[in-house]
Amino acid sequence: MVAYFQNPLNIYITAMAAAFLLGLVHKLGKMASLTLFYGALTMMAAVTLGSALSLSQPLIIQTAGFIAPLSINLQFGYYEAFFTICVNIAALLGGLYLYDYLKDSVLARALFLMLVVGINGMIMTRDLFNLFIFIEITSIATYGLIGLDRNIKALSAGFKYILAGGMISAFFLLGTALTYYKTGTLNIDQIIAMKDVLQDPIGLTAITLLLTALLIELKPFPANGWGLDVYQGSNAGIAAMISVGVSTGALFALYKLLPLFPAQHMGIISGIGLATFFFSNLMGLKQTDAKRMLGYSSIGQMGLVLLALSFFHTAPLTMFLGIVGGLFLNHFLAKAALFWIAGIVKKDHIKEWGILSQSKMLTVVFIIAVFALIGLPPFPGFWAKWQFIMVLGSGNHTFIIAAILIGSLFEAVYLLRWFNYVLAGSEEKLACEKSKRVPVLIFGLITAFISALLIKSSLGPQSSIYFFPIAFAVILMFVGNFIPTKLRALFAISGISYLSYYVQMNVSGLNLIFAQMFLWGGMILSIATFYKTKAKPATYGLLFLMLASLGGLVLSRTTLEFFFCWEIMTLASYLLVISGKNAKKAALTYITFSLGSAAFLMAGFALSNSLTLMGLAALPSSQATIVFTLLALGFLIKMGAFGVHIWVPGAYAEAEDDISAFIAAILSKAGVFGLFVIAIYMQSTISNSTLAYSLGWLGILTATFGALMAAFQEDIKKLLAYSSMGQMGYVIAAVALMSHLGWVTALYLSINHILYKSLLFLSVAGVIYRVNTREMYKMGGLIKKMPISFISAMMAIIAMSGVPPLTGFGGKWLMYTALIEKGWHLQAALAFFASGIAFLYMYRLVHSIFLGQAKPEHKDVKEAPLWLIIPQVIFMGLMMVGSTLPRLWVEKLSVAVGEFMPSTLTWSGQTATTSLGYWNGFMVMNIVGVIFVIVLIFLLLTFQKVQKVKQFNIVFAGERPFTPETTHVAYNMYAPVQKALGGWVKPRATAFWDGVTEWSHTLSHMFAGIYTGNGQTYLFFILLFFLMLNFLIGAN
Amino acid sequence: MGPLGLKIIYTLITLVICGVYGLLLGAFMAKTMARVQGRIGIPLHQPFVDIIKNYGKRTAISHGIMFYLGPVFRLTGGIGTLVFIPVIFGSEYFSNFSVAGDLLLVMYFIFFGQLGMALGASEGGHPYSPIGIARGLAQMCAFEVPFALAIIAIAIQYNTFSITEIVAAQQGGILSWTFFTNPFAVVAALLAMLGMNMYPPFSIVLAPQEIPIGPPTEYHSAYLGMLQSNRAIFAAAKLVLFMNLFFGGATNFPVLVLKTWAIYMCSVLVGAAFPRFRPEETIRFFLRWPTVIGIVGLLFAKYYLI
Amino acid sequence: MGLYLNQYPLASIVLITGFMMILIGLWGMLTKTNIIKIIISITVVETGVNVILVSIGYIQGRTAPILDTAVLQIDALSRVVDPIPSALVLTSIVIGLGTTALMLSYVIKMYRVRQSLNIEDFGVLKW
Amino acid sequence: MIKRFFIALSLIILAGTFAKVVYNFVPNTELTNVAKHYVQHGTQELGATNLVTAVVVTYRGLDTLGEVVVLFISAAGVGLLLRRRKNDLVTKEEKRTEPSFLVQSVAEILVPLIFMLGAYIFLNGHLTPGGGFQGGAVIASGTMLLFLAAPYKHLNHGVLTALESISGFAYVLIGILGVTLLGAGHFIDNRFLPLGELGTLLSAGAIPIIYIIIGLKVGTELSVVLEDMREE
Repeated sequence: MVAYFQNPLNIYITAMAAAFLLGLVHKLGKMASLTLFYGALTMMAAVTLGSALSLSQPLIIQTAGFIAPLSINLQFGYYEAFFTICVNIAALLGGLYLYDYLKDSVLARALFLMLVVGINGMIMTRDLFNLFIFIEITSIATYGLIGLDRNIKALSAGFKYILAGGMISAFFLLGTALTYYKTGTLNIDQIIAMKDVLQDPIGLTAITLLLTALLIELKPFPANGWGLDVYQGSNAGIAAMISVGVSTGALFALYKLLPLFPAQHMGIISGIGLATFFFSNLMGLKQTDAKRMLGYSSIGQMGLVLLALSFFHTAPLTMFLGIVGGLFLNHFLAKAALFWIAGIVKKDHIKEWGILSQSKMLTVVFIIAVFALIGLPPFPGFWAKWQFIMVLGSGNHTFIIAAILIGSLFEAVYLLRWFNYVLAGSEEKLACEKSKRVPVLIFGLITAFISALLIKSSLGPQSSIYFFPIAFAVILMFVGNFIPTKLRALFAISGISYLSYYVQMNVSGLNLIFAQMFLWGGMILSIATFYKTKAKPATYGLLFLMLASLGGLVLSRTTLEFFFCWEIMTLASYLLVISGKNAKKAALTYITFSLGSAAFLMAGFALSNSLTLMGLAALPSSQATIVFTLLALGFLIKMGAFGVHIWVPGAYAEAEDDISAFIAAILSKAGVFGLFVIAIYMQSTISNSTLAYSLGWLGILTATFGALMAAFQEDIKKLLAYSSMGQMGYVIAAVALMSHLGWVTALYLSINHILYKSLLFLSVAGVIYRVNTREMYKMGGLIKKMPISFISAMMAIIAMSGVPPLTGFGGKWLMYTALIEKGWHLQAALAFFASGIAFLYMYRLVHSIFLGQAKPEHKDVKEAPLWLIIPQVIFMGLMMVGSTLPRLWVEKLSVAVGEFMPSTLTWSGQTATTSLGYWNGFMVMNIVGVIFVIVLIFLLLTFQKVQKVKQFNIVFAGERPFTPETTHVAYNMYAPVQKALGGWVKPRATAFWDGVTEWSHTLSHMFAGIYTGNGQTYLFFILLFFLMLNFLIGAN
Repeated sequence: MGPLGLKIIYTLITLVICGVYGLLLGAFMAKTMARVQGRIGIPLHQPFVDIIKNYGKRTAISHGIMFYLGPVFRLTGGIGTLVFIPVIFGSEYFSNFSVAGDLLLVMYFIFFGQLGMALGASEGGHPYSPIGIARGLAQMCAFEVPFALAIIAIAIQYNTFSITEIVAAQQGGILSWTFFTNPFAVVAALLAMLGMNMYPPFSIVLAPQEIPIGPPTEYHSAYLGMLQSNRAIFAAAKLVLFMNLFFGGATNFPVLVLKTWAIYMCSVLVGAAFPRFRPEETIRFFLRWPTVIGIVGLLFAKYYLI
Repeated sequence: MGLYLNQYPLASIVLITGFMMILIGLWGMLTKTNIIKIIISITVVETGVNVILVSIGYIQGRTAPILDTAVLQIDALSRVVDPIPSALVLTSIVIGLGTTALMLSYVIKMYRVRQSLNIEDFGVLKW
Repeated sequence: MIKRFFIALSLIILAGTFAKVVYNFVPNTELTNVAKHYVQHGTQELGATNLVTAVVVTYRGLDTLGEVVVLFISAAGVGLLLRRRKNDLVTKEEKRTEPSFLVQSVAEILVPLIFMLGAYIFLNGHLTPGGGFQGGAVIASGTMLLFLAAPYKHLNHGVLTALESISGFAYVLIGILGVTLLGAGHFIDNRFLPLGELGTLLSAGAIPIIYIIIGLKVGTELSVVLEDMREE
């Protein structure tokens, strides 16, 4: 009995016997034949697993009692095992999923079994003609199954498939005939051994024919219109089997025959794979039909796998499975799940997919699948893509890397746009049978499980540092439904505290400073989240995940660890942003730019050929320049630098109010950290380079335009968002200075930014919580209702503006000194201008919200909730200490930077001295304090009694305004400035990116136009595809 | 009475001198303007009378705590600015508390009073206040540009931000003043000063006809007294700063008076001769020629003076 | 090399015929709009391929690989043609039959839905 | 027109490729190594005089099993597409026309003969040209004639299905017998039965049995296909 499970041949025997018997057994009753059917599928999966587990060396299975070239043999090695396990498990679950569909038709069940036989055969057989037969079995079974839906869509799609299949089989058979003619054998191994014989016109034609046939099975661009129609037209369960099963068979068949292909022409295969990946995803952009979109994605993913295959078909097993297997597995798991979900939702247009959100379980699997396809960690695609891109980088395949990354971005855009529609929700009821739900769930779990394994195996000995926080976060997300909000918050905070303890134990210097920024800042801010009486179940898990990933960023030594954490951070923050009420559109922009940023990072790391961050230091300068540019672009996008800032306002504004604080105060520092990392390691190349100089200008421009745009916002959170952009601009410039003082400035500004942006966002969160609007002109006079919030906001703007005696001045002092010391004089002047403009929005913020005339409807507004006040008080306290005793912390920054370059900042007492000037923060604070108190006492003495008056009691030509609240001057406050400078801030960047979007959609539509829906056109493309391939191969 | 005590006393003396001087200058301005317009104008002691009257008023109303504190911030800002500037070159005691920080501190401390005042005035709830403040801020960011360029030009020229050292570098004859070594920067700075002083043509902030006296509309009695005191001290502080940066500083009070008076005349003369700009015109004005001149000054310092 | 038509006429003629059939079939597949004609064209192509397969197995002047009284085991090696292509053709024909049957069933159903046999009427899915 | 032009152009290019093949084609003068083995040892090893049969049934037996599967799933596909289902609307009754007397009487004579010929072909597959597929096809042509003669008579689906089902299963079973009796690597080996005397009907091990099964399966399957198509 054990032997049964260890012989792969039994997969065929079981399936065929069952399929043949079905007709007879069906006479005994439906139950009997269903049992036979599912029993057979189970046994097949079991045999595959059993055979794979007992595999000690590749197994050759002879038939008919003769050795290979005489008879047909099968092979079951590690590669075959991997792919057959996938296929047979998918078949079992796919069969279960199709229960409804198959239960009424015994013929359909037989077809399904034979389909699986066909795929297994395509994978295992080592005989060329036998391969042809298995291809035919697979195709014919698929034609039959598609025909089960007898509507016009399925019929016309199926017919186009048959036409294409007819052409494919003619090509393949002709190829087989010519191969036999040249080699005198049909055994693939022998043919490969004799492949030199095939290097003549007939042989090459034979190879071309065979490859065309197999490639067409993989639906390459542009000869794939029929494939798209099949995905769209056929039943979702069948489409899933085609996408993950039939394609697998074709892929493996191709893999087997690839050695025949002249090695010097392997680039053709790569090119086909790449073009397919790129164009499918481009065309997917314009797609609105869910299944066709999945079709585009399927085709694209297989293109990527094909590309990887062309590179790694001769690679050792681990590498092959790591890259080709990983990419395949990713596609396999995600695409099956998505097609199945599509079958449950039963909506063609993605706009109607809101209905899915009624099932949490399905939505979660949907998210997992989408993220896996996009290539976010920890899903299998991430690791495979990383390795792949790294290998491409070491081979300097810049063009391929670019195409892959851009294509992936397209895919991400259309998948996430779809996700947005899912989140939109719907009134309609979602009907879902258990038989359909279970396979989806199992695939979700398998994906999660494999991802967990991959974290463990890919990150090496350090993996538990990354694994446990993720596990903790996931658990926190899932228990979210069952335990109260406050308890979850408590768990999250204790998790963060432990993490902060752990991280701080393990890092030092600059990394320690960043760790403290991320984790302490995060911890204090987390207190604020208590103010919500009810948070979404996943919020705290994601929050923890985001902070943990930032901690991981600080800990990471290798580029992979860094990138992993970076992507986890992107993922967590995206989900946090999108949980805002109207955040869907903004979140899409945010994630698109974030993924763009990640793409730059990936390209940068790939071209650096370095596995460790430390290795970046060893790059020759020409390479370092390119690598630095790419990486810096990645970080700049995340910091919202000028030109790539358009995601900033949306993401900040539309996230939930307490989350915005995290994004602005903490998350934006990730970019700073990244910039620091590369600046440190590539210091020697970058110092005094044009690159640093340009970066400096970019920073200053970011500061200027950020400030200017902030001044014109009516939306309070958008104002703060642009303000953050502007402030990050200074930091960019400061890092770009590449001097001791510059870096101290950057750190100082970052820490200060955490302090005042936290204050502002929390204060504003309280205000929004109380008045339920973000439009500033709808507020006013809230100082009397929310005094602490006002003080917090006021202190924040003083600290932000740089007015002494609070912390802001130190930053300005350091910055101007550093800029001038470096000789960046014009930049310094522009920075002056920028910080002048900053006053505009800062005044506007405080005035419009807290001062001026109050609105009658706000007369009962109370102070912000205590939970929001507590962190504000903490931050205010920190700010006061930091302002009074700057040496306490600035010296630490100076020392940390001093590790990399000689210090130019000296201290005597509380006086800091540079080559240009000096500053004694302690003294300034005291002098100002004393003068303030004296003047105040004078005023108090002058007035014995001050009469408090009502709000509207103002000097207004002796009259009281009719509707006093309208006298609150807040709307379009800086009209004159807009008149004078508005031209500077026309939304050019937005227009540019809109243009990019528009153009890619137009292109998408244009290319998709080749899919006319006419089967003959598709056939013609197949013919042209062959001619092209023939031309390319024959060209030499 | 340690050195600190002595320093405080000298600082107080400075304050009184500058306060009186500032008030006199204000009166002088008013009188000049009146004469230009064919009126007799106020007597020179009028501001003193006003300020005493305002302080003497007993009744006061308050719109709230920030309203109350606004003038306090304002006066603190004015006094503080003066305190951080070394007034008399070479005098240990009249250098006040300039050891606390350099030119950048002074430049940024100027905003302290303005910001506090703006917030206080806003709480008054009068619509003219925010309108005035908005205009003031807009104007400020415009004139900051040539001013900043001039300051940076100085920093390049003297390679320091320390005011004392800047003055020291200008000793040794009239030709070593910045005014003569880098006239472009000085012109830019003087143009910026016109905006700073808010006399015509840059008086839209206070615009008596449209938004009677602008931001301080709601302030009265002792509040107004404090604002007036500040105006005097602050005006003096700015003039001293300009003198120090561009005109070689002063080694004693007569020289100080002479030089600052001369600087002040620029504003007065221009103010008497020109009509008012609208806010957007102001912005455009400062971002054009003064900025160009400032950039020339900066480049001149960068490539010629060093 | 050159054409071997003179020396070995039969195999080459059959081979050329096979290729011609493929081309003719393809022309039909790509230009005829009537679905039935397209299916016929496909079978022409398939037949062409089979013909080629046969021609490859053929050796001039030999006979079928059946070892009975006509061909004895001893001289079989020089008397019979290659049995493998024959076996392959057999299989290929059966597969062609299956595909054609399925195609025709599709056509029957498609005709029921649209009352048309023009392939251009079945482009419901596109782009 | 432009479309046709491009199609013609690409076919001409394709013809060029083919021409290259033809130009380089040297007809075989020798058997390939594998074929040599079959010719030299086929009869001894498998006991079949028809070497094509030896190749089809045993040497490349897996192909043939696949072929049977192909036919099976084609028939299933046809059935799936054409057979009425529960919720299908019964369209219309066409008016009946009886076939001519000539057809009816010829059919009466010919059908049994055709069936017999079919059986003969698959029974002698290992000795003479022919075999299971050919025999099955001949049987199906008999069925076709039957349909022409009696268009409104329905075949018994149940019996056909059972026959088809059993023969398919039997084929797999015989394949397994090879493994169980002769050991691993002997799937679809005909030699678990004695090879018998070369050239007689009961020789060549299990080949006749396999061909009987195939013949039955193909015959029934094709008949079912015809039936399905006729009913539609």
